[in-house]
Amino acid sequence: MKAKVHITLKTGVLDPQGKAIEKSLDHLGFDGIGEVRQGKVIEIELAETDEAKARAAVEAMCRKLLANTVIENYAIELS
Amino acid sequence: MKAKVHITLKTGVLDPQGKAIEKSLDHLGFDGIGEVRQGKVIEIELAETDEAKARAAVEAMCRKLLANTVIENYAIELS
Amino acid sequence: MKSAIVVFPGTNRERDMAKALTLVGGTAPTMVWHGDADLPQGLDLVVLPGGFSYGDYLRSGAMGARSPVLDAVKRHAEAGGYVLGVCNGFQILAESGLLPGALMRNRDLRFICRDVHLRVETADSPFTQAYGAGEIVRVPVAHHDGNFFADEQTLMALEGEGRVAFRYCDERGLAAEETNPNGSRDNIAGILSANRRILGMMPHPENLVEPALGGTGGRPLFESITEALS
Amino acid sequence: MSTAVPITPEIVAEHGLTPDEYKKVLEIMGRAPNIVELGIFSVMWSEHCSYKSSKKWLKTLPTKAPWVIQGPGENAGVVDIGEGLTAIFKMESHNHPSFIEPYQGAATGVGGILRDVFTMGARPVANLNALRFGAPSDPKTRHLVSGVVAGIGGYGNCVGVPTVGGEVNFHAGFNGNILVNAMTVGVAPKDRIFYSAAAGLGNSVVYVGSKTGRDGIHGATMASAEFTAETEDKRPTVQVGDPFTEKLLIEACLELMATDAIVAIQDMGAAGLTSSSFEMASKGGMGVELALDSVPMREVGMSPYELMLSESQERMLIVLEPGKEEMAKAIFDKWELDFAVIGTLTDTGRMVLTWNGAVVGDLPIDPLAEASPEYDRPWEPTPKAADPDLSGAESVSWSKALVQLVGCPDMASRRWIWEQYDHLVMGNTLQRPGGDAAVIRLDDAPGKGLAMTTDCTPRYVKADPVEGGKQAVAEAWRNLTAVGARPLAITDNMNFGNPEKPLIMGQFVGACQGISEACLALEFPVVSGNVSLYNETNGQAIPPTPAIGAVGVLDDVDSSVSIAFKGEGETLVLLGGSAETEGSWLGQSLFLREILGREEGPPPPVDLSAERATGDLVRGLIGDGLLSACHDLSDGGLLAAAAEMAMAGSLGCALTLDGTADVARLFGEDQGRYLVTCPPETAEAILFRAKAAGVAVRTVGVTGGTALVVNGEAGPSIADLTGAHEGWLPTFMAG
Ligand SMILES: Nc1ncnc2c1ncn2[C@@H]1O[C@H](COP(=O)(O)OP(=O)(O)O)[C@@H](O)[C@H]1O
Ligand SMILES: [Mg+2]
Repeated sequence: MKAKVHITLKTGVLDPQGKAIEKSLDHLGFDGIGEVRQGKVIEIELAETDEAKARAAVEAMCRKLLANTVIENYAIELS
Repeated sequence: MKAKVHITLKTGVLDPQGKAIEKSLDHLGFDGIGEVRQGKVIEIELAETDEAKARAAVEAMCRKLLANTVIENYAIELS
Repeated sequence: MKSAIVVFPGTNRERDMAKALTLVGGTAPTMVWHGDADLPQGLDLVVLPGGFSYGDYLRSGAMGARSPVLDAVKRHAEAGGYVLGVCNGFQILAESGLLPGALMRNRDLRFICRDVHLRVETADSPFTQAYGAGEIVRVPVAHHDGNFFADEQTLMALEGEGRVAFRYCDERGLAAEETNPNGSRDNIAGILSANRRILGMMPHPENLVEPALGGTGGRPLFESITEALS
Repeated sequence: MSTAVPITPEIVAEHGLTPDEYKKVLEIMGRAPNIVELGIFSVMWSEHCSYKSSKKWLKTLPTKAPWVIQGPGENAGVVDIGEGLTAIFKMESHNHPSFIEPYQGAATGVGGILRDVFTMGARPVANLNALRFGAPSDPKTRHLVSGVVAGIGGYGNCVGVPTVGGEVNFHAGFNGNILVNAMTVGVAPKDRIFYSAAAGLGNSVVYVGSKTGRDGIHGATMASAEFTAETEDKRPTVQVGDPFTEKLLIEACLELMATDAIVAIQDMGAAGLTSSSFEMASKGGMGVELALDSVPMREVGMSPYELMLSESQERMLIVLEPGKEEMAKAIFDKWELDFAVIGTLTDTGRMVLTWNGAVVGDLPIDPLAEASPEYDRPWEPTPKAADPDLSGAESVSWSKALVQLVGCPDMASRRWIWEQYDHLVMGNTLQRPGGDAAVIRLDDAPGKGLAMTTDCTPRYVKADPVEGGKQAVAEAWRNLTAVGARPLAITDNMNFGNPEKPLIMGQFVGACQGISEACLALEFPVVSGNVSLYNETNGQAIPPTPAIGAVGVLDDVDSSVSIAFKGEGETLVLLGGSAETEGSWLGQSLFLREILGREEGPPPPVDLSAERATGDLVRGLIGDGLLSACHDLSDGGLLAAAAEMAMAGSLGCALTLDGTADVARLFGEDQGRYLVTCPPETAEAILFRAKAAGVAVRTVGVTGGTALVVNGEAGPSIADLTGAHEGWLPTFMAG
């Protein structure tokens, strides 16, 4: 299977990258731009074929390594 | 509207971060891990309400700033 | 004082740290490899030095915080041992939960290497006792991810318990937005654990301990630990 | 499979081989080559690997001195710095890749030059970078500066080597073709230097580092040779640097080098496995057999052609002593790097490539190397420039001109750049960026230091390649001298346009001549270098830029001085130049360009014997502790130098010049001069020693106050100067 882990900053955590992109888009003359936030996607190829088991494994990966839950949320998508 | 821009490295382009994550998951005892690749998601709030116009604007943002098309691909999702 | 420096793949300021510890403290630290499950016996101080453990990939300090040696560092800390984390070491301490908060990308997104001024916020710690409280010192920073974040509650606890060790300021001691090099909340440059035996800080005291290098602002930190642990 | 690709004239042409060159290929092979073999000829005979246009002239450069241990021809040059230590260094260009993808192009440039240095057994101790960008007004410039600087920092900071110096120019002549030249300096024990010549019949050839991917394989070639439906997927890709792996590779290689396992070692740079294996075998007079299927691969379905031509980064090739494979593998395992025995040395004099047991390439090594083309391209000298039009100079206010100059793109502070570089890691940086040369101390030799700098003034070289070539070397020598170092040797990075044009070739020839003259006169040989030709866009060549990287040694590092004024009431002394022509040279000066808007005239000539006498005197004065600050005069002349010293020390000065202080005397760029300070009571001794050495000398003022004053006329305050100087680059980059 393939897992896609979406990692986003929690609301309330200032996102320097997003802010910088916002400013740059503004400089470039794009208007009507509201908030910009930047997140990560980590794609993982898995040997596991059982969806429930795969999800549990990826959950564990997120908690142990992929996301820093002090500042980040994560969402898992399997295919 | 809200745009989500998914930015991924082109196939064949080395992804040192992905490689390192792969190794680290391995060390943590996760097995059956194949290739890991890391990408970005940029979420942009847009004042534009017309979907076609919004898409065209975000396309332009991707080409001008958000993606480095020498090494990255991008995909736009609107909602 | 018996000290050890943990070396991760990608660590690059371990020699700087060893030089400073040896120069000021008089004894050379032991180098411990990240894969080791145990720390040397009878250790007083563990140092997590600066650098780019695991290339700073994924998040700075993320992979270092999950390496086997960190379990030993945690045991050392739980037993009341002293831990110093500088720059990448601070990032690892935050990632491992030994210190609260997180270190995010610098506000201006650029790596910054330059001297900054710090206000010593508390002299009540084994790491800062040789400074005067409120003293202003000059030391360098060299980081890309030094933007300290913590939620309101954590910040209140840190402030309330006097656990903010250093704050970025100007040469007169003014801590303001203009004197904040990286966007850290409340200009925080370094914090202590609840038992005050763990210090994490972004600046590099080890790089300014001799007049030949341009200053000695980092020296009292090493004098403090040496005295506390002798 | 790739070997089945038919070799048509089009494919030959796409591999960059002329019909004549292909005829030679047929002669050497005695048959038509297959695609793998053709690829190998193509890269080995490329300008980059064969130096076919430049070889003839590079051979004329002086390369010897008693302290030179290894001159050009190895991965990097090696000089003796005493106490059993050597300095190993080289500079290399990554111009084109940096224009295409500034971050990765510059980053991999740093990675490549680091490997050239640690491959010889040195621990890298400092990086420098010489950068040339287009005009600030060019829409691409900001993006390129931002990406290149971030890339250099991103790589160097991560590997933990301080980036301590460099230079930056902005000129419209670089609009479509920026220059990114990176330099690394390393230190190794004299008795543990590693070379690349393979030896020992039957010895293992070992591959270490990262896996091989399809990075940087020549685009056009690949497109027609191999691509069908999956073109998009197999498209050659930009090289991406992995500084983390490089850091591990440095540590692993140095660990292996501390044992006695290595016979020869070579990094895989441009043309990857092909040039590294070929050069190692060729230098050692050996044959080599490589089993390409054992090369660690990053992607599935890679062909022998791709494996031989890939430019994946962070890889090395090693010939091991017999029986050392296990021990070596354990080291690379510890650092979690790939390690594979991929071949053996033979005595056949041939390179034989196999793929799952079948031979896919078989070439003779010596004939291929010996027949590598060498051209004596026609060249024309650059016509001498007419004297510049100086009209308007009389009415210029020196005070305003000075503020404008210190804040112009070519003179403004580069702080915005060097603050993105970790210039302090390793804890040995004694003189940080911002002075004439960076100074670091050495862990293995307390009290000793190394000084380093990069220099070149393209506008001088363009106006007169010979004088400009001389000037680049002389300025590097002067910058080392100004911090008290004994200059040892240089590395040169020759960036020019298309050598097939006689005027461009003439620039190259002229620069070589000027460099040679200066090297001989200053006993400052060339020990390594790099040539980058065809730097053109739309037929417009870049300004010729022979960037010089230089290294000097300080036996007593505590004696070094910086450019900053140290205290009030010190005497300013000007040393060098000649009393008659002092300060009159405005041809090609920054003043002429920035204030009068003209790029004209011949550049200032360099009097090499006066240069030598003045520099030797200055170094002696510094060594004897007589000077408190020292700065050589370059862009912007006397007044600019005084302003830089004043800004560095946050202290003003009053200059008193005999006669009238016209702009030519204030801003002229006459060569071979230093502005120094000393306590007033020491001035007499300096004047005496200068006269004894036959060096022009005059006291020109005194430090103090908060402004720059000339002959009693108050000029700008130090605060205003600093505002202009520090303001330009950050403001420009904030766009
Ligand atoms: N790209 C760069 N990286 C690091 N330092 C730089 C760079 N460009 C310039 N510098 C530093 O800025 C200072 C001024 O440079 P430059 O004007 O070229 O000096 P000089 O005229 O003495 O050759 C030097 O200390 C130099 O090392
Ligand atoms: Mg200079």
